[in-house]
Order: sequence, then C-alpha cells, then structure tokens
Amino acid sequence: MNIDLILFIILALVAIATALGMLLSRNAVYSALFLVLNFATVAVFYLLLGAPFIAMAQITVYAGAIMVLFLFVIMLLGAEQLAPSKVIPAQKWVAGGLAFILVAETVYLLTVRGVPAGNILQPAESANSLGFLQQMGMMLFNEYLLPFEITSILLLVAMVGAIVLTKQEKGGQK
Amino acid sequence: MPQSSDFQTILPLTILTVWACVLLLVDLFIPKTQKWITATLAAAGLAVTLGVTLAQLGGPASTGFSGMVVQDGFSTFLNALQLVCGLLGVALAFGYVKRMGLERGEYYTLLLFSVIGMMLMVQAADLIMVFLALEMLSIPLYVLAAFNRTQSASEESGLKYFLLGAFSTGFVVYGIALVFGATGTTNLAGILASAPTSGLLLTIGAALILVGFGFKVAAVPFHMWTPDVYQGAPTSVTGFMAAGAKIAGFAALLRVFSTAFPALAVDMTDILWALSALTMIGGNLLAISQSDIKRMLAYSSIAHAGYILMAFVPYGNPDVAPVSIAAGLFYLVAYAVTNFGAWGVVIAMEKSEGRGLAISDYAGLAKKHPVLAAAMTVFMLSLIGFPPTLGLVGKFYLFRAVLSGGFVWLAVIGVVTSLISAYYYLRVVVTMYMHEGEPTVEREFWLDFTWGLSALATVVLSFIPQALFVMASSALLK
Amino acid sequence: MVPVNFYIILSAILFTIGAMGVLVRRNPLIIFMSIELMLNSANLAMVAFSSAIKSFSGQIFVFFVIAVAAAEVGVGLALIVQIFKSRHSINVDEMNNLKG
Amino acid sequence: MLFSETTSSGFFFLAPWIVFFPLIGLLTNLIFGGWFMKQPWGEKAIGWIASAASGAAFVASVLLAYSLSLNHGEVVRWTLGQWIHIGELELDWTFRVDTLSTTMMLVVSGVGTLIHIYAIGYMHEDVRFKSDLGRYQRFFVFFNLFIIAMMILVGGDSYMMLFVGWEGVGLCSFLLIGFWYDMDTLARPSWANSNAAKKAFITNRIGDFGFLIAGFIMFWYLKSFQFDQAFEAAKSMPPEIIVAITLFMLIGVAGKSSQIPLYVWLPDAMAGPTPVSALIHAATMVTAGVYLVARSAPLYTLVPQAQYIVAMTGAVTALFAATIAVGQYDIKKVLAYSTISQLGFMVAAVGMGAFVAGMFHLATHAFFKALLFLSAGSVILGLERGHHHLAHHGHGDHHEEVFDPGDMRNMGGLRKTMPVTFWLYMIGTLALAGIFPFAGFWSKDEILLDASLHYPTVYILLTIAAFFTAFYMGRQIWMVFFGQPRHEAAAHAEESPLIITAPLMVLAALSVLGGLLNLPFEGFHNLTHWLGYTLEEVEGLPLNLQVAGISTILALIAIAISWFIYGRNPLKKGQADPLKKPLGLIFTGMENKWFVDEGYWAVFVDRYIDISRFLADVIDWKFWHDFVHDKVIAGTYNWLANIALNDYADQKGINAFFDGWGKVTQWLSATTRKVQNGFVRSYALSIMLGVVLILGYLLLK
Amino acid sequence: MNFFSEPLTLMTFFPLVGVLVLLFLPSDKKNVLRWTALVTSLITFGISLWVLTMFRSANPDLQLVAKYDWITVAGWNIQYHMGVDGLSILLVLLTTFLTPISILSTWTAVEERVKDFMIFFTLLEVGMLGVFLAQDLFLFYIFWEFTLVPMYFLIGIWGGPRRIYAAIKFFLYTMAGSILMLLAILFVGIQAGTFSVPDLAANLSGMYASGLIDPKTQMMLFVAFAAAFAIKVPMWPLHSWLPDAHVEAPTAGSVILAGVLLKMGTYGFLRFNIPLFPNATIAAAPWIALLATIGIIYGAAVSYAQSDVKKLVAYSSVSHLGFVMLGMFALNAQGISGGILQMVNHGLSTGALFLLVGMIYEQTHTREIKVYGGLWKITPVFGSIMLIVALSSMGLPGLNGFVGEFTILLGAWGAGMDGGSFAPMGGVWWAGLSALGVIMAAIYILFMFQRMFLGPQGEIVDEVKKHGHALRDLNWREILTIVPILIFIFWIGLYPAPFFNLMAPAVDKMVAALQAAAMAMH
Repeated sequence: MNIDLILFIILALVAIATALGMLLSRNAVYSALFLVLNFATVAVFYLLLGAPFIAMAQITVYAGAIMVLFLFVIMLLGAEQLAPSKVIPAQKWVAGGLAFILVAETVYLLTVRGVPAGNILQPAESANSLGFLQQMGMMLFNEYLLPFEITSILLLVAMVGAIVLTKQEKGGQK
Repeated sequence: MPQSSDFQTILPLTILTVWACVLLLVDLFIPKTQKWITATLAAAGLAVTLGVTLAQLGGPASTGFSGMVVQDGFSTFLNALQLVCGLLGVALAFGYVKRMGLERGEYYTLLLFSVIGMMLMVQAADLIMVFLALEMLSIPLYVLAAFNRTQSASEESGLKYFLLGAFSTGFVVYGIALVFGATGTTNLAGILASAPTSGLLLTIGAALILVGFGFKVAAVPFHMWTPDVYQGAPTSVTGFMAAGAKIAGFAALLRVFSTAFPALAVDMTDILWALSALTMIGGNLLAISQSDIKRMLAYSSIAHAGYILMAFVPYGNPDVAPVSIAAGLFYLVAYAVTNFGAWGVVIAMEKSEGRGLAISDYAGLAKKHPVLAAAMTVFMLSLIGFPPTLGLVGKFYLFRAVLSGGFVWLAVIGVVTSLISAYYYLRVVVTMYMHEGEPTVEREFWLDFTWGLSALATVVLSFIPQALFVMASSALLK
Repeated sequence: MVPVNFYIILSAILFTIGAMGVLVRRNPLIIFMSIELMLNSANLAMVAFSSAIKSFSGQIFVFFVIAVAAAEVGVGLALIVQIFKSRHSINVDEMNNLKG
Repeated sequence: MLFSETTSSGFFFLAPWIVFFPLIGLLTNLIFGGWFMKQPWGEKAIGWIASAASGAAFVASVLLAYSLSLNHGEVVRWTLGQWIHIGELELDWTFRVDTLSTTMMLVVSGVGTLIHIYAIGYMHEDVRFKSDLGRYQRFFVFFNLFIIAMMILVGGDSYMMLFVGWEGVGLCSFLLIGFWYDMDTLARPSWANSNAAKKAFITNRIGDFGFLIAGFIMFWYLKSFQFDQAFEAAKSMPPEIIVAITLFMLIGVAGKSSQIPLYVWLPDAMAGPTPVSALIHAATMVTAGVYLVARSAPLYTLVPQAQYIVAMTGAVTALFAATIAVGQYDIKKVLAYSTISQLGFMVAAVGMGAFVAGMFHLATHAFFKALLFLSAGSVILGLERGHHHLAHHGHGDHHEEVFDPGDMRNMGGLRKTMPVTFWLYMIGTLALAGIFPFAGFWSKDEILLDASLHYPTVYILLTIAAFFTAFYMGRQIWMVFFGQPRHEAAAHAEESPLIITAPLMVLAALSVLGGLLNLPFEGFHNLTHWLGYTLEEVEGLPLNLQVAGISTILALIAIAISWFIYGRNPLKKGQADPLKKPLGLIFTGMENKWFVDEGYWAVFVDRYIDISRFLADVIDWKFWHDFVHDKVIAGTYNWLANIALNDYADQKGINAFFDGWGKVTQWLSATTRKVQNGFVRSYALSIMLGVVLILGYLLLK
Repeated sequence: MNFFSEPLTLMTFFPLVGVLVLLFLPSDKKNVLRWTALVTSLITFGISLWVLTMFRSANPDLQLVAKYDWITVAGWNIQYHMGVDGLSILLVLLTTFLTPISILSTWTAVEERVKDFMIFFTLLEVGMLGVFLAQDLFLFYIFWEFTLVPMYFLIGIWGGPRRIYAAIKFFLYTMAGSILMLLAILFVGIQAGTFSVPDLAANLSGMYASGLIDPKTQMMLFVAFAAAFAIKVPMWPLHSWLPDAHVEAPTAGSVILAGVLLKMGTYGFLRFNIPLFPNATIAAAPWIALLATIGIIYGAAVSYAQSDVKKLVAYSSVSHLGFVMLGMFALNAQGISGGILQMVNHGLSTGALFLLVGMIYEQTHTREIKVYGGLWKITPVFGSIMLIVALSSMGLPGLNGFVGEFTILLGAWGAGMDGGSFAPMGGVWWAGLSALGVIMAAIYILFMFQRMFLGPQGEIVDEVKKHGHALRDLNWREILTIVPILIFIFWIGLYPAPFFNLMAPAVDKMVAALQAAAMAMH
C-alpha cells in the first residue's frame, strides 16, 4: 500500500462524507458549507492528478464564487429550512434503491468487468510549471477558441436571463 | 490562429450572434410600446441569416476551428430549418406577447440566442461544442419558459424545466467524461478513429449522452417535464420550443451517434428501439386523457419524438441508415411545419390568464371561424398521418425506412399507436365541428400568417415533397 | 500509484449522491447544489482520465464545465429568487399545479 | 334438330310479342291509368286495354301454334338479345316456340284473357265493396304483368329465362295475393292479406332456391342452360348428376306447384281477389311446376328413381290436400285445396313420365278450375250484393257483425237466386269430379291409367284422392246451392252481370268440351300427337274401361255420400258440420289443415325468428357490438384514456356499459395519472430510472 | 399537362373546381350552393361518360393512362399513375352517377351548414374517384385515406343523435385496417422496388417464382391488405362499425357510404389482393368463402330482426357484400364478373333504399319500422318505387340484383367443384349455403316492405298529421332523384351485356393470370 493510495482513500472518504453531509443536512446553509468542503477536497484531487489550473478554478469559481452566491441566496430568502411535508413518501426509498443500483452498476463495470485498465501516473514535473499553464492557454485560444468565445456568449445570455427574470418592471403588473 | 475559412464555416452563426448582441443594445433604445421594432429586427436578422445559410446550400463540407465545428449539407439543412423555426417563433410571439402583457425586447434576443444554440448544436463536431451548444439553447429557453412572471404556472414551468434540464446535463457531462476516458478525445471524428480502451466504457458514456438528448427531445422515460413545461410556458415559447429544441436534440443525437459511435450500433440500436417504442406508446396513451390542448399537444410532441426516433434506430447500418435518417429528417420538417400551425391556432384561441385552452373551448369553432377550424383540422390530420397532409408523406417515408431496416415490430407499434392517436386528435376536430359553442378568436396578421402558411405548406408540400426529399437526403452525414 | 478506477468509482459515488439529492430534497437550492455536485463529480472523472492518458483536453473540458455551471447558477438562482418573490416559498413539492 | 334456327316462314316473329303485347297494355295502364281513372269511362278503358293486351297475346299464341303446325312442330327460336354472357355462360333472351310451350301459351293467354274480362266486372264491384277505387288500375297493371311473367316462363328457351318468369309470377302472386294489402278479405284493416302474400313469396323462394341449385349443377356439368344443349349433354352424364338436378328441381316444382312440403302458401293465397285465385292460383302459375317437369322430360326420363319420387310427391299431395278440402268451410279454400290436389295429379303424371297426360290435365284443369273459382267469385259477389242490399235497406244490425261472403256456412239455396252461376258451377264441379264426358274425366283418367300401368301405389293414392275430390265438391254444391239460405245475405243474393258470367260460359264450354283435345281413341290423340313433336316419349293410351269405370263409379259414390250427408239434410244456420261428430279428431285435423301451418311455425318460422333475434340482439349487438367493440376495445381505450374527464355526451353512452367496471376503471386511470404528479423529484426519478435501466441492460447484455 | 389529354385526371380533380367556387360563395345562399355542387357533380358525370366513350372494352389493360414521375428521389419510385380498366370503369361510373343523385337528395334534407356539406361532399367524390383510378400504391393510399375525412365530417356533423360516436368509430375502424395495409404497401414497395400496380404484379410474380418472397410472407401481405379491405367491405365479423355509421349518417352519406365507399373494399381485393398475391389468394379463397357465406347468412338473419329500417338496410349490406366477396374469390370468370356487377348493383339498390328511407324520414323523423304501415296506400308512387328497389335488392330476376347474385352463385358453385378455388375446403357448400341467402333476403326485404307499406295504416300517419301536415307522396325532385337509379335497375336486369362487355377482357385476363399462378404452384 503506497502513500498515494492512503492519501486517496482518506480524501475520498472526506469527499463522500461531505457529499453525504450536503445531502442529509436539514439546514440548507450546512448543506452549502458541506458542499464547499467537498469542492475543496475535489480540488485537492485535481492537484494530485496534476491539474493545478483546474484546482485553482475549482477553488475560486466553485467554492468561492458560486457557493457564496448560493449562501447569499439562501440567506436572502431565509430558506434554510423547509417545513416538512409528507408528499410522495415512497420517493425516498425508490430513489435510494435506484442510487444503490447505479453505484452497484458502476462498481460492477469498473471492477468485475475490469475497465478501464491503467493507473494514474505520477504527475509530470512540468505540470506544476509555468510552461504548462502557458501551453494550456495556447490551447484555449487556438484549438478551443470557439468554445471559449461561445462560453463568453453563454455567460452573457445567462446574465440577460437573470436580469429578465428578476428585473422589477417599471409600472409592471405586480 | 483561426483562419478566415474557419469563420466561413460558422458564417450564419456569426452573423446571427452579432445581430443578437447588437439587438440587445438596440433594444434598450426602443420604447416600451414599440417593441414590435425589436421583433421585426430579430426577424430580419433571422431572415438574413437564413438567406446566407441557403446560399451555403450544396456547398462543400468543411470543418473549422480545429475540428470544433463542421459545416456540411446536414448542418445547412437543419440550420435553415432552425432559422425558419426561429422566424415562425417570432411570428407566433408577435402579437401574443403584447396581448399577454409580456412584451419585452429580451424575449426576441433570448429567442435568437436559443436559435444560435440550436444551430451550434447542429454544427458541433466536438463533444465540448455539443455540451456548450446544449446549454446555449437551453438557458434562453429556461428563461423564456418562465417569461410570464405574472403567472405562477410559467414560473413553475421554468423551474421544472431548469432543474430537470440541469439534472440531465449532469448525465451528459458524465457521459462525455466516460467517452473521453475511453478514447482520450472529445472530438467526434477522433472518437471514431481512436481505439477505445474499453468498448463498454465508451458504450456507457454514449448511453449517458443519449439520456441528455433523450431529455431534450422528450423521449420516454425522460419526457415527464414536457407536458408541465409546455403547459406552463407562454404558448408562443411552447410552440417554438416544441419544434426547435426537438430538432436540435435530434440533430445533435444524429451527429454524435453517427459520427462518433457507429461502432456502438449493436448495443445502441436496441436501446433506441426501446426508447422509440416506449415513447410512441407512452406519448400517445397519455395524450388520450388530456383535456387541455397544450398538454395534449405536449404529449403529442412526445409521441412524435418516438416516431422520429424510429428513424434513428438503424443509424449504424450503412445500408439502411441513409434512407432511414433522411426519413427522420423529413419527418422532423413535417412535424415542425404542422407543429407551428397547431400552436398558432392554440395562440389564436388563448385568452389571458390561461383561459381558452381547454379542448372544450374549441366547440363551435367551425361555425364561427371555418378557416381556422379547417387549418386546425389539417394539422390534426397531419399529426395523425392522414392525407392530404405532410404528416402522411412523412409517416410513409418513415415506416418505409423502418421496414427496410427490418424493424417490422417497431413499425407495427408505430402504426398501432398512430391509430390510437387518431382518437385524441379527432376529438379536437369533433369539438370544433360537431359541438355547439361560441368561441372567440384573436386575429392578428402574423399569427394568421403562421397558421395559414403552415396549413398551406402542410397540404401543398404533401403533393410536391420532392424538394424536401432531395434536401433531406442530401443532408445526410457522409 | 492509484488506479484510475478508484477515481472513477469515487466520482460515480459522488455523482450518485448528487443525483440522490435531486431526487429526495425539496429545497430547489439544495437540488441545485446536488446538480453542482454531479457536475463536479463528472469533472473529477474527466481530470482523472485526462491525467491517465496524459491529455490536456480533458482539463480544458472541465474548465468549460465550470464556466457553464456558473452561467447556470446565474439563471437558476435568479429563477428561484423570482419564484420566492411571487410565492414566498420555494418548496418544489408545492410546485405541482401543472400535472396530469 | 338442335340449333335449327329456321324461322323463315310463318308468324314466328310474333314470339316476343306474346310478352310485348301485355307489356304495352301494362305500360298504357301504368302511365295513363291515372288519367283514365278520372274519366267516367276510365275503368272500362283500363279493363279492356288490359284484356285486349292479353287477348292480343292469345292471338299471337294462336298464330304461333298455327305456324308451328305448318312447320311440322319443328322448334323455332327467336332471339331477342343477349342477356348474360360470361365465358361459357351464354344466356340470351330467346323465345322458344315448340308444341309444349305453345300449348302453355295458349292456355295462359286464353284463360288469362277470359279472366281479364271477368275481372273487369268483378273488380268493378270489388273495389267498391272495399271502397278504394284507385286500386282498379293497379289490378290490371299487375294482371298484365302476370301475363308477361308467365309468358316469359313458358316461352323461354333456357332454364334461366324460365326462371325469370318463374320468379316473376311469384312476384305477381305476391302483389295480387296482397292486393288488398291493408286489410283481410273481409275488408277489415289487418295484416292478414299481406302476411299471406309474404308467405307465398317466401315459400316460393324456397322452391326457387332448389331451382337455382339445380341450375348450378346443370351448368357446371351440362355446360348449358339451353334446353336442347342441356338435354343432349345429359345423355352422357352419370345418373347421380341428373338425379341431383331433377330432385333439386323438384323443390322448385313443389314450391311453385304447391306440392308437399311447400304447398302451405296456396290456401292462404285465396286472400287475393277471386280472378287472381282463378288465373294464378289455379289455372296458370301453379302449373308452372308441371310445365317444368314436362319441359325437363328428357332429364327425368333418364333417371327413373327421380321420377318415382316426383310421382309419389304428386300422389301424396293429391290425397293429402283432398282430405283437407273436405274439412274447409270457405268456398275458395275448398277450391284451393282442390287445386293442390289436382296439381298433385299433374305432378304425379309428369313424374310418371305421362307428360301428355299431365299437360292434358293441366289444360282441362285450367278450364274447369278457373270456371269454379270465377263462379265462386260470382257467388261471393252475389252474397256481397245481398249483404250490401241489406245494409242499404235498414237492417242496421248487420253492420255490427263482420260478414264473410266466402263462408259456405253463410250460404245455401243459391241455386234459386243465382241460377246462371249455379249451372256454371255444376259444370265445373262435374268436370273436376271427373264425370263423363266432362273434360276432367278424360284427363284424369289418362293419368290414372298411366299410374295403374306403371306405379300401382300412385294409382291407389290418386284414386282415393279422386274419390275425395268428388266428395268435397259434392259437399260444396250441397252446401252452397241447395237447402235454405243460412244468412240474410244469401237470401238476397243477386246474380252477376253478363260481363262476369260471359267468360264463365266460355270456360264452361271448354270444361265440357276440353276432353276433345286428347280423346283416348285412335286418331283423337291430338294433344299427344301435338306434344309428341317436342316430347320424344309419348304414348297415346287407349281408353281403359276398367280404370275409367272404377274412378267414375267412385266419384259417383262420393257424390252420393255427400248428398247423404249434406244434401239430404241441409245444414242449418249455426249447425256444425255433420261429419264432425262421426269423424271426431280426424275431422278436426281436416278442418285445421292437419296443423301443418302450426307445425311449420313451431319448427321453422318461430325458430328462424328466434335465431335471427338472438343473432341480432344478443350476438351481434350485445356481444359483438356492445361487448367486444364498445366494452372491450373501446373500453380498454377508455381505461387508458379516462374519457370520463371530458364531458362528451357520446362517451357517456359508452360508459353506461361500464357500470360494473366503473370503479376499477377510475382506480386504474387515477393510478396512471398519478405518475405525472407534477413533482419535479418524481420526474427526475423517471430520468434516473431510465439511466439505471439502460446501464443495466448494457452491463448485463 | 393538358387536362383534355388527361381525361382521368380531369375527371378526378374536376370537383375541386366546384370546391373552389363553393368556398367563395356566401354560406346563406343555400340554393346557389346546392346548384353549384349539383352542376359540378353533373359535369363530372359528363366527363365520366366522355371517358366511357374513349374506353375500349376489348382492351384488357389499363387505358387512358396518365403516368408521371411524382416522387422519384431518394430511392423513391412513386408515380402519379392513373388508369382505368374493365375492373374499375363501372365503379367510376357508379361514383359519378351516385354523387349528383345524393346531392339532389339533400336538397331539403340538409338545411344546416349547406356550404360545408357541399364542400365535403364534393371533396369526397375526388377521393372516391381517385381510389378507383389510382394505379400507384402510394397514390391509392392517399386517396383511400382521404375519403375517410369528408365522410367523417358528413356523419359527424349532419348525422343522427349518436353521430359523433358513429363518426369516430367509422374513422378508427377504417384506419385500423388501413394502417396494416400501409405497412404491407411499404413492404411490397421496398421488395419490388416500385409502387406501380402493374409493375408490381410483374415484379412480384418473378419474386415468388424465385423464392425471394416465400409463401408465408405472401400470405401475410395478403392478410395485411385484406385487413384494410375487409373492414371497409365490411366482411363478417368486422362489420360492427357499419350499422352505427349507416344509421347515424345523413341520407346522402348513407347512399355514398353504401353505394361507393363499401365498394372500395371489394375493389381493393380485386385490384390488389388477387393480382398481387395470387398464390395467397388461391390459398385463402376457401376461408374468404367461409367468411363470406357466414356474412351472407348472418347479415340476412340479423337484418330480419332489426326494428330500425336503416339498420335493416345496413345489415343487408353485410349480406350483399358477402355475395360480392364470394363471387370474387370464386376466381372464375362468372364469379368475378358477377362480383363486379354486384358491386354496382348493390350501389344502386342499397343506395336507392337509403334514398327512399331518407325521403320518408324527412317527413316522419323516425326509422322505427313498427310505427309505419299501410304507406303504399297513402304514398303510392313512393311505395311502388320502394317495391321495385326492394325487389332489386332481393334479387328478383329481370332486375339488376339477380344478374349479379346469380352469376356470383354460379361462379361460386363452379369454384366448389374439382379444380375450383373453393374445392380444398367446403366445395359447393359455400355456394349452396349462400344461395339460402336468397331466401333470407326475401324474408327480410318482404318483412320490411310489408311492415312499412302494407297492412293497416301505421300510427305514424296520425302522428305526422298532428303536426299539421299529412304525409305526402314523392315530389318531382325526389322522383327525379330516384328514377335514374330505377332505369339502371331495369337496364342491368334485362340487358346487362354492355356492362359485362366492359369488364370481360380484364376479367378474363385476371382469370388467366390466376390459372397460371395455380399451375405454377403445383
């Protein structure tokens, strides 16, 4: 048993625990915070996998910006906790069953059926170097230029959408 | 660096995008009561783009942006179709939004962005592009569905669509990840060329992507959002969404599967078969019990997704696929044309606050507005697949393809479910012609134009479908 | 040396937990968070694969996913806020006027 | 001789005119009759036009016969046009003039014309008694139509053309039996006459069914419907085929000529006006069966076993009907059963191969039975007049009871009030009873003689029948004309005018002299000789004194017995039939026609009605329409669709059938709709389910 | 395309001109609308007579063919292919003949939404003519399905109290059959590479001979086609829609439904099933004969027990069309010719029956047989005409019905003998039992005639009087409506030769082809 594996298992347990925490918390704020933790754990994974740029993006965009937005909205709406309701009680059990099957299927796929073979290699040295980032930037603006531009438009659309949805109309019907 | 040839491949897209962005700004200066200008400008943009697109027709296929996008007969055909959908979407909305008090310039820009997403979807040649295009088309639609903020139904519709859409996107992303894991690339052509490390991983990735598309085209069991969203969304949005999003979903499905996954046909054919059968059965059966016309048409659109899916079942069989897929594309066109007409009639009948949407509200329509009733009859007949409408030609083409692919039982399910469908479509006709009532109808030029044109096209094109056939067959992926 | 399968299994578990969140929670915000978790787990798988086969494109894909997630969040939260404003409740179980 | 289309000389061109003349009469009366009826002379005009049309046909027949005799009896065909030509099937409208058909034409048009003339007078009164003058025109139209059909029947050169006439006369029979379709014979509103008409047509159709089957077999084995070709082909056929053809044909004969088991319609047919009974139900149409057998002589002679069956059918019918005739009270009913009985004689004759005898009896019977019927009509009219007279002279109470002028129990003593009719009736009776030298004697004896030579059983049956014949005719004479009137109307009966009695006199003359046609003496076998041209096997038998003697003596004895019973002590008003007591149940049987009608009703008619009601109401409607289609098919649909949601009156109709199912349906449809419950989470669950299933399938495959 | 060189096209689509005119006429000018429709249909009838003059009866093949490529792209091979031959010419004439008569019959019967009615009716004519003329399966299918639509409206809008139920049932039943046919059409088209009927016959026979299509497949195709046609005919036991549709339909609708639409089913058998699947035809013939015979007997028995006169006539159609089916599947010249002629006869007789029933219904508003009685006395002309038509319907010799029934039964009997198509099962029993239908027809027809026209005056007479007007006899328009039919009833009955001559070569050709197929089988 090597050290990578031990580290992986510990982190994986943390990730799963935080995810479950998100899932099971009664309070939405706790859920959000668990999720932030989870994202941070995943960021560590990214680092381990030799993807420091993604790890950074994960921390700043996800854990930082997005989750803060979430928390903000939760607070704003006061929606930490919902009144309990008894509708569709079977949902929980069916969902649990399906989730279990889904996990089982994945595990079966990856262990019994044995795909995919191969290990994660030690991250290349260059991964953490500046050259790597540069290379990635070049790719973004060459090969992935179009997706990049489209992403920008997508964000614009999202912005417009958000405004449309929330803008108080002057003299509107409301 | 991108070359000018790269931009050549996305020329219509570029034009429309620029136009949309400009319109976003221009709209700020258009007074609130003059929003018809925005609509006209949006339509003009779509029309110009359509012209450019049509000019590309028959041109050579090319890829651009390092294989991110592709422009070929398929994309041109479907882009043109999407643009027409966009135009009709504007026409449907023109008076409706004003009548319903929703008139805001963003409606049209969002619609344009959605069309951009659809076009992008058609042209995408990389899973990244597919994913982005999916979002690009969906996000404006989420907003549009919730556009009528005064109606809680509209909000509910928007939220449901959004949550479920995002949920299904999760599967798509995971699927892309698995495909990437199996092949090491996200490029469609690259996937085909690669030697996957594991066929099963690739298959499962493909299946998860299929779930995403299944959601977009409303295939059973990923369909459940459809009736609620169609019902809750403003009708003009619904009309646009029912055709546009469906076309885009099918286009991408086709592009992805026949470019990247033809080798998976062995497994996928069974799944597509089952999806298609379930969708036809489920859609038609559930439609029977609807009393709200929007819900009924929603289920009908589900059912039709099933029919179109039939054509995709043999996508991996090189002998059958071309005919079959051409049939699917043809049917898409037939469906789109009919669909706009039908929703146009629904809009003409709709009153504010969601009244006028029950099927029983159509009673007596034939007496008071014979032309409108006749048009609606044409649409209903077309949806059943009855002459003299495009629906029949489409079904004929489709079943022929399915049969020549050897899927006799699928064809049988298809025809039997069409028989079932006749019942609920006829109910609308019965109500219009054989029940007494005093319906009132909103007449406005562009709306009349939409359903009138659709009715005319539905009938006339059924007699001269060659051009469409040629286009549909030439639109095949090489 | 961690087999890539371990990462995939982890991501699958996280994904499933996310999906469970969508299925069982009634707070749209938490549902939304669950969806984010699902995307995140997909990203994890992507990066793991990317690392295993030494290709950057996986990482770039993840980058786009994050960007799209941000866009979705923008729209989604706006929608939820708007709904709260008009209904004073965001319980999705109370949003079942459309059905049948 | 086959296909000898020698039509060069003579009046053969008149062949189709035997049909066209009556057709002209029919059309004239049909088109202008309405106008005629408005004229004071209109009735006469109509009657005479119709009679003239029939008379012209008679003249044409005479000329045809004359030409034929010049032609030495050589058959002549006159083709009018194509009818049905498909492949081997070649049917033409071809008239056949040979001695057999000409004989029939003469009888039909001759007797027909007389009865037409009679009807001018009879119907004049009849329509007045029944107060519907308009029907006068209709009567003559139908009458001419009948002549047309009958002429086609006898003039056709193929079985199928014969069949056209065959069904055509059936139609006319229907129309004329139901002439007073809205009442019974006593002018009361009723279904009786129309029921009788319907019964006649349907029974005839049963016979026609047999004819058709015979035709099919004939065509596919003999390859032709044309007489000569068929006969020629039959010679080389295995006898089973011919047996089948002839026996199926016998069904047709039984229907048309009212033989057992299909005779039941004829007595009811007396509901028609008396001229109809005389012309159609005594003289002509009912003899069509006899003609058919004679016509098919070459077929029947090939198969003796079939001949025997035919002969026995005729003989049994003759006796059976004669017994019933004894128990009847209606003057026409007696004659009707007598007709059946006499037809039995004829059928027996032609069955035995005594075709000439059969045809001879056919002709004489036409004369004397027409005479009898018409005289009976005269009697009835006389009583009607008497009744009318009473009604007009203040005997108001007679209006209360319904007076039946045909019931012999209302008659008596008419000899004095209606002397002409009485004498005419006597002649007819004597002819029928077979008393020397009346026509009936000669023809009946020829039949009996033949039977005694070939078929002893038949002979015995026929002889007994002959005895009964004389008896019931005697009974009738005593009851009608002798004794005292048993009803005021009979007492005031008036003799009929000349227009009615004149044709009767002609017929009476024929009844007396009819025997001359074929006297059983060397050199007088005129008819035998004449028919010999057409029928190959004919033998002119000499008079056999033994047979003639026995039958005559028996007849005389029968008349004597009848006098003993009915003449010596005339029936009193309201007195039961004297035979009733001694014979008991047997007489009840006779009176009630041996309950055959009731039996048929119980066995066939009621069952048919039951079955068709069952099929229609239970099988077709309740089971097939309502249950399978509406409940199972549409119901499954409902179940899927929950149509109840939509407020359609029509579906409520369907739902009425679902009372039992109602709750189940609702529950099921509610469950179905529960899935689409509006909860986002459930929808997501569905997506998840799809994913799990697809992955599961891929993994386990 | 010059219309005058394309008489069939001109004839088929001429009614559309009428539709166009009707569309622009004001809907309150009822008489103008009626006249327009009538004149349109009369001109169409005129064109059909013109077609008849150009039709060469000696030619067994398709004539006056209009054949153009229509949809030939993308592996399609669909043509606009119209033609007429001996099998269809009479039905075409029947259609153009009955349409003006039906329109005339609506003169006073239809007062509501006259414009719509006339438009649908005229459209219906286009569909019917197309069905009989189309020689391309796709084209045929379009016309075939299209006829449903106007008929659906005719029943559903102008029908009786349960009209919507009847209309939907009519629509769904017919469609249920035709969708199976659609699949078979596609299958055949794919296999043989063409949809053109004459080409198909040639191509398919080659494929049967070479074993490309095995007998089982052939039989399945036969059944799929038969499903559509048998429902339309309707063959027992698929007749359940018929009483509903007939009873609820307006008079003109019933006339056309019985007169022409049902013939589309029998014609379909003749045009498609028999020539395209000869071996299956031969194999199926005894089974069809069984169903036809049951239909004949059953229909006649059930007719008798009806209390509604329209229903009675409707069930009688089941019986009559059983005869047609029996004749056609006798597969000999007599049977097929008789079958075709009987289609025409049934169209005339039953059409006329419905017309007459409609005429009295217009006055009394009831179809209950039991309330009638003694009508002949009150309405002599009506009664007499009814009698003739009834007699024609029950097959009295000298009238048209007999010629058809007789030749059919004759053919069927021949088919039952050695070497005939019914010989393997049932033999002559089918013809023998079917001949019982002749008796049973007399029973129900006479029952109907007696109960309505004979006997004492029915209660309806007084009932009508109570509403202030007495029952009247037929007026001139009504007589004019019915007399043309009467002429043909007599004409066909007395001199059917011209009618048989029209079809004889085509029938002979078909019989010869069947014999060849039978030879090849052994």
